Amino acid sequence: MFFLDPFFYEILISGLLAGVMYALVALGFVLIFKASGIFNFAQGVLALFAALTLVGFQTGQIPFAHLLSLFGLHATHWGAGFPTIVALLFSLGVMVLLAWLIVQIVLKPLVNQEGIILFMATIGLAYVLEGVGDLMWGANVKELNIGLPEGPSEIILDATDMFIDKLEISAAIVAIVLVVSLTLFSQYTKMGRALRAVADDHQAALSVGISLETIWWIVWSVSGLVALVAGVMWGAKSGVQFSLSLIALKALPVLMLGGFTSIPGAIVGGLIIGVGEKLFEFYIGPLIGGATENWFAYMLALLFLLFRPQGLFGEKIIERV
Amino acid sequence: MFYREAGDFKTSYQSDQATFTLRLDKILFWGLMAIATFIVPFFVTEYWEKSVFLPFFIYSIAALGLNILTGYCGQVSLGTGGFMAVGAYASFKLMTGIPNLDMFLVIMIAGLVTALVGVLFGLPSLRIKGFYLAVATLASQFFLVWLFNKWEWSYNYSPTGQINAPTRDFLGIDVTGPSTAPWATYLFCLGLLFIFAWITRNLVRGHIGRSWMAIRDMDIAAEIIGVNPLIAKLSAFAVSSFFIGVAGALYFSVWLGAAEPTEAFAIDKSFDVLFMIIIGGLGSILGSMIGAAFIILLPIFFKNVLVGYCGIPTDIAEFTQIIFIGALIIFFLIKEPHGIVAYWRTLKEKLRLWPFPY
Amino acid sequence: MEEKKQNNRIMEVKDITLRFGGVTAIEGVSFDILEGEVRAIIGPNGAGKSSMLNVINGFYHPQQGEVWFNGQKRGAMKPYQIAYQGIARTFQNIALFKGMSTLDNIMTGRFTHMKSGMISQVFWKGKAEKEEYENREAVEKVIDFLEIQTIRKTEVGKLPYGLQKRVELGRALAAEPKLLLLDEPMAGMNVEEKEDMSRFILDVNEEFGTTVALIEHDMGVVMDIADRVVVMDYGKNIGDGTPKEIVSNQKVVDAYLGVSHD
Amino acid sequence: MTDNTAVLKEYSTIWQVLEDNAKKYPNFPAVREKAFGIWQTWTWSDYSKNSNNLALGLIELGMKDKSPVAIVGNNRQQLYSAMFSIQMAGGIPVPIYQDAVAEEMLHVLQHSEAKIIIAENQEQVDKVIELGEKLPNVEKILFLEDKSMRSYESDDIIGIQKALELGANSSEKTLSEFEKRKKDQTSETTGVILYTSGTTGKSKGVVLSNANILTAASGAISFDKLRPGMEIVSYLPMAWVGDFIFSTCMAPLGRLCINCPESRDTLMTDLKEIGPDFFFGPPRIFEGLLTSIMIRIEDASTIKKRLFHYFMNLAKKVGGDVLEGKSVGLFNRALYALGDFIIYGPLRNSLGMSRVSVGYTAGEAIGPEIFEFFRSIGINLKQLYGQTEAGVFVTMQPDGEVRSETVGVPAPGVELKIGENGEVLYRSPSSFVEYYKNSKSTNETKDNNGWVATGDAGFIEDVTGHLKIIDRAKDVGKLSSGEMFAPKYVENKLKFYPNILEAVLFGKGKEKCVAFINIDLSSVGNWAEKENIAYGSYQELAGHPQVYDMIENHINEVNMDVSKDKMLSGCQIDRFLVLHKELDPDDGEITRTRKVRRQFVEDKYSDLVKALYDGSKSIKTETKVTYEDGREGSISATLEIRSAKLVK
Repeated sequence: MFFLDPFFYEILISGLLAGVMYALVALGFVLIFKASGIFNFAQGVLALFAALTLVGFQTGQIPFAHLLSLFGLHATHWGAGFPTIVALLFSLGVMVLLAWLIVQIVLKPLVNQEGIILFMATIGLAYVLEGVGDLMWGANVKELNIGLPEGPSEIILDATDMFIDKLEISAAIVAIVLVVSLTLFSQYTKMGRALRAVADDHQAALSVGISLETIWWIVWSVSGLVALVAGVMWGAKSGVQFSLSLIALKALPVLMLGGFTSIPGAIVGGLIIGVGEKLFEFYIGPLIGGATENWFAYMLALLFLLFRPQGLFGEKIIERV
Repeated sequence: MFYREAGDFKTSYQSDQATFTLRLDKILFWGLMAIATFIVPFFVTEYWEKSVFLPFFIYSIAALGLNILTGYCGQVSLGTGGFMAVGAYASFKLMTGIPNLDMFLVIMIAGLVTALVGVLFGLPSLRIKGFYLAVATLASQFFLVWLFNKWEWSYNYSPTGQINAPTRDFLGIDVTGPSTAPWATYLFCLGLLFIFAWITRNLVRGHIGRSWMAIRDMDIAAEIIGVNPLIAKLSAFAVSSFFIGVAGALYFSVWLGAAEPTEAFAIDKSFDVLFMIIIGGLGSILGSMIGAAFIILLPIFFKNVLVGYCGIPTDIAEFTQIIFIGALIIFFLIKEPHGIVAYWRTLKEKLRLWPFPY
Repeated sequence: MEEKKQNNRIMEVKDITLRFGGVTAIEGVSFDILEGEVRAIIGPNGAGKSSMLNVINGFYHPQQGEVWFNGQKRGAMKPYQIAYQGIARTFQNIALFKGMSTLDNIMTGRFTHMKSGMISQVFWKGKAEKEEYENREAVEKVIDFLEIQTIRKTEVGKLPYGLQKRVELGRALAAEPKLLLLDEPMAGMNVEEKEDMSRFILDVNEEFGTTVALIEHDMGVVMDIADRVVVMDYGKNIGDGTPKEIVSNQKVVDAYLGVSHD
Repeated sequence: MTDNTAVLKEYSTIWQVLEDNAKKYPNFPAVREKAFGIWQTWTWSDYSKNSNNLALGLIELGMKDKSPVAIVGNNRQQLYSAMFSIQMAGGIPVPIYQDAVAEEMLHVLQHSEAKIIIAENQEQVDKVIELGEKLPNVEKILFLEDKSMRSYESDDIIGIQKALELGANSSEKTLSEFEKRKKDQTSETTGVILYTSGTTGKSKGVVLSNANILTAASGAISFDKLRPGMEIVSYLPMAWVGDFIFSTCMAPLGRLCINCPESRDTLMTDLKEIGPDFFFGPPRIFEGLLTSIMIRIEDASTIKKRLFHYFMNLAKKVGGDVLEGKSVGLFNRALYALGDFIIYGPLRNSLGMSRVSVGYTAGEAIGPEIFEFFRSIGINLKQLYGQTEAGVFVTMQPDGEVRSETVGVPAPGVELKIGENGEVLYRSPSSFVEYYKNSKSTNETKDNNGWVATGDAGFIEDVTGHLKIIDRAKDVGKLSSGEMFAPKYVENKLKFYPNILEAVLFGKGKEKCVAFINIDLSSVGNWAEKENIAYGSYQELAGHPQVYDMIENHINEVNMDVSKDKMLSGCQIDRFLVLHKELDPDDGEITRTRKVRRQFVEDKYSDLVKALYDGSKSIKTETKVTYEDGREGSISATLEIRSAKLVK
């Protein structure tokens, strides 16, 4: 029986840990979607951009160095980098600034447009951010180390004979902390409630006394923070490179599964996908050539949608005529 | 300014609903076609063929296909790359499996196969809408690319995993393989583009096209008029995939000659084609072609001007290009959701009214 | 008008109950529509009038009750199948195809009359082409009837409200329906536009013999154009009869003059 | 000059021309009508078939030989066809102005005793029904458009389709009766009775015989060398002699194709679509076109405006000469060709006049600037002088001899002379038979030798032989000083200003001249918008001091101009006011063809005229008006009176 298989638990756990990360990225989507009705396709690139910025600050890279060299400035680095914690704060600052720019340049002119138009606009945004990130910090693969423990966790290895990376555990812990605090924030603070109200009714939100722009800025900043954390975690695991932006695509099926408007849905969906794709790859993958992680999540979500279009936790759509 | 419409009156619905209702437009179009058919082939070089004309014709067909689905029927798809792969692999299997088959038939059958796959992946569109569907189509993109990577039968068990196009002909003239003449492939693809643009026009001017647009604009109202959403959406998926499959087949067999799924049919292709129709013009035949020309010519322009002329390093030029395209998408969505073709229409309207402003 | 009374029932709803979750929108409503009459459904906001139309044209499936059309009991049908049976409608909030011209909108209304296949469409030969021009002729008659020739090729999104309403009526008319459902055809119109619309509705009824069922708030209009009236309140049928009978019905008067429950 | 009576050897009635065309050119387009989105086209054979069927139908319905049948409606294929049908069936068509109110219609119907009325639509039928009792003669009404007519239908009110069916299945008896009636007709048979709009009194029925019509049409065709296949847009009232001659007579005789616009609102679009070869328009149409051109170009971008004005200046200099084929120098010719591509061509196109080879204006004097404008951009616009009694044409301008001050040389077959009192007289084979049932008027107008008095004063230029018209003969009078008073002459000069729609001059037997001015709402309104002048109503705008200033300037200029002519210098305007309402045919102030009813206006506004002469600075007045829906009301206003500069 498979549950006697020790690998099963190892895969289950690593699936769950990965799932937490998916949930984290998905949460960024849900926040923006709930507050502005925008399906932010650029979320992954946002994470890449955040990670690039962090590495840049850490290593004391000069932004746009490559571009500046055209004008005869050949320096690539400042004298020294910033300490990790400072770099983190600076990066967060950049993300907040970026959020403001996005709201002003992209979202404000598109207010009241159909969702699908906004969606396509975020695809455009993803391209811009990718180009700007590359131009600022260079396109080469960078290592990211913020001092989190690495290597197999000896305690678990000793106790259960399972091989689980410490980095994954700490990533999961950070993600869980963030997920919990965001959930609390959006459920129990006045601001959080205001944010949720916006999605339902722009007028109602305005009557709370916060301008729509501010609300958007806040959510985009928060999702910038989520992107930063996600970028750091993934970056630490596999280096900061373009493929990082694709993790966002992984979060999409999570959303379809969990529903675009549900925070618990994002979490549960993330875990299901995390575990599901690992198990599928382990048990079925070898039979059909492997590397099924690329599409498994999508196919699962797709099949699921056929039977429950609103997702696991989404509200039932009643079409008014 | 150039238009002289007085006396250009219509005495039948046939002429009132013709493709070119203005005499000058008609003359212009057929003039251009004559030049493209009878003069350009004598001068076309391999560089122009491979870098400009073939990509333009082939992407135009793909953009027409996506425009049918997205621009006319309102269903956003991000699976174009995957469907192009289906067309490409279907044509590969046909070319290697039935060596005597005429290339035109190969292309058409490849289109049919893709249409079937498209209908299959279009099924979720009945339950989900908007970006839910867009995301769902990503599934086809990833799944199909993975499939052609792993399914050895699809690439005839080639050890490299690559597919190569053998030499095949259209009515006795080689159009694939290493020994083709530029004018042959040029004319072959031009002809196909003409046919597909004409088919698109025929479809969108009749009741099937109107049922697509009705679903796009107001699906509930469409239903009470008698439009079956299942048939409307699936037919759009089928036709769209047919076009994209044809484009994929040409892309691999006539243009590139060789392909490998993770590179040639990656998700960027889906975005490229989507950008073509956004920038060119959603729901417009001319827009599809303008968009294709734009996205094809832009890198050439960047390469020649920024790299060749200004001496900017290739990577910086590439990044600038990415930013430019992204910014352009945002610009068009904000300023002119109907794309370049809307500017063209405005210009034409101005010329018609010249010298008056209204 | 008298002769209409002897006409067949074109539509009959029997004991319809419709619930959304816990909310009951319609409760045990029955009434009939006679062939060739103008039938009005009136009632305060939220009385379930629009839901009733949605039941008739198949958007909502009632939990209980029967719908009879042309003397036959109707099974579970999709709205588009019902369109083929000869029921057309307009909406309270205009539901035109915004990206299409007036002509194309009304041409789309002919959908049930167009049957050419995909192949014929692709090559625009034979049936597809012939059918297109034949239907254009029918559509032009509608355009002429509604006096909207000058906006024939204008995108409907750019038209003023009153004209959009007219185009929507045109789209429904183009289907040559046996039963035409109009959901507040005069909402938001000025007096002149209302007069025009009333005239069109009466003309449709008289010249094409189309049966009309409409929801309307303006009692004046209802009195003028309706042959018989159903009054609904809180999802129930509280009165049914000629306009004269209705205005003297105490229950109806109470519902209208009593506290409105918007 | 060709002999325009030669046509009578070939045909004796106008419907024979139609039948001949149907036989010789059955598949050529004859008449189009914009309906259901496209130009529905009838060939000559369709046209003839329809006319024959309707003729038979009319006989079936009891139409008597030689009886008048009324036709009322907009320009429609069926109505044109009905003209022929009535003639074929031995009757006399009596077209009626379609915008006539019921009372105006009453006179014509009573006077002509028409028993059958062919009406376009419900609107017209309603008018006839409204008259009800007063028309005991009317037996049948045929209508063209079914819309809203369902409840009207009876044995006496029937759709034209039914009449056509009756005709198609007519009995042997009817057929032989039809043949007999056709055979009985000669060129002396009455072809039509046209009721003049009449500036004074009740309108008179002008009887034109087939010979009149055929000679007039044949003369005009040869005069301007019209070719078969040319297109005309028929948009002027069918009851007007011009449209009758152009669309019903010249069209079959010259095998021109006539085109009926969809409605009045779509006229400009329809005109543009057709792009006619031959175009007739009264001066107000051209004024309207020019005003709309100027207004639209004002809103254009600077570059376009500059281009426009640059090339318009060039056109002013050389355009007329280019049109007449005179030499203007190679440079100017090249420049004009460029202008033709950039400005003139597009202008002509936007007016729908790209293909116009002959354009005519008549009815009123046209402003020289307007006239020259259209000629300078390459439209061969000419003037003609005519009247109903003449079968339109009295004089016409030949190509190459076009000037705005004169109205041309005698039309083919016309003899011209000036009477003792300065009145213009003519004689021609096309001049009318008589006024219907009104021998008194006939004798007043036409003498025993066939000379017809036009009622207009004018003279023939010595060198060129061109006729020049001054004014209505009876309006030309004397001031108390004995100087000549020609109001129309001055009014026309005023009306050439786009801001002035109408002007009425008084002064007969008085010491000085005074004037009423009507502003042109579209032009002045546009100007007001540019100047940021707010106004709530026509009345408010008309009374605005700045508007008064502007009008005063115009009047001063006209005074200057008038003073140059010794004979007429007494006609300068001393004092004027701007009327608070537009002169309106519904109020009887002007005719349907927009001619001022001078006496009526003078009586109606006698208080204003008095105030103009007694030196008061302003006057309070109350005026009765008729609204579009027929209701009556009154408006009151206080009008300012101003003095203009007189030139000694």
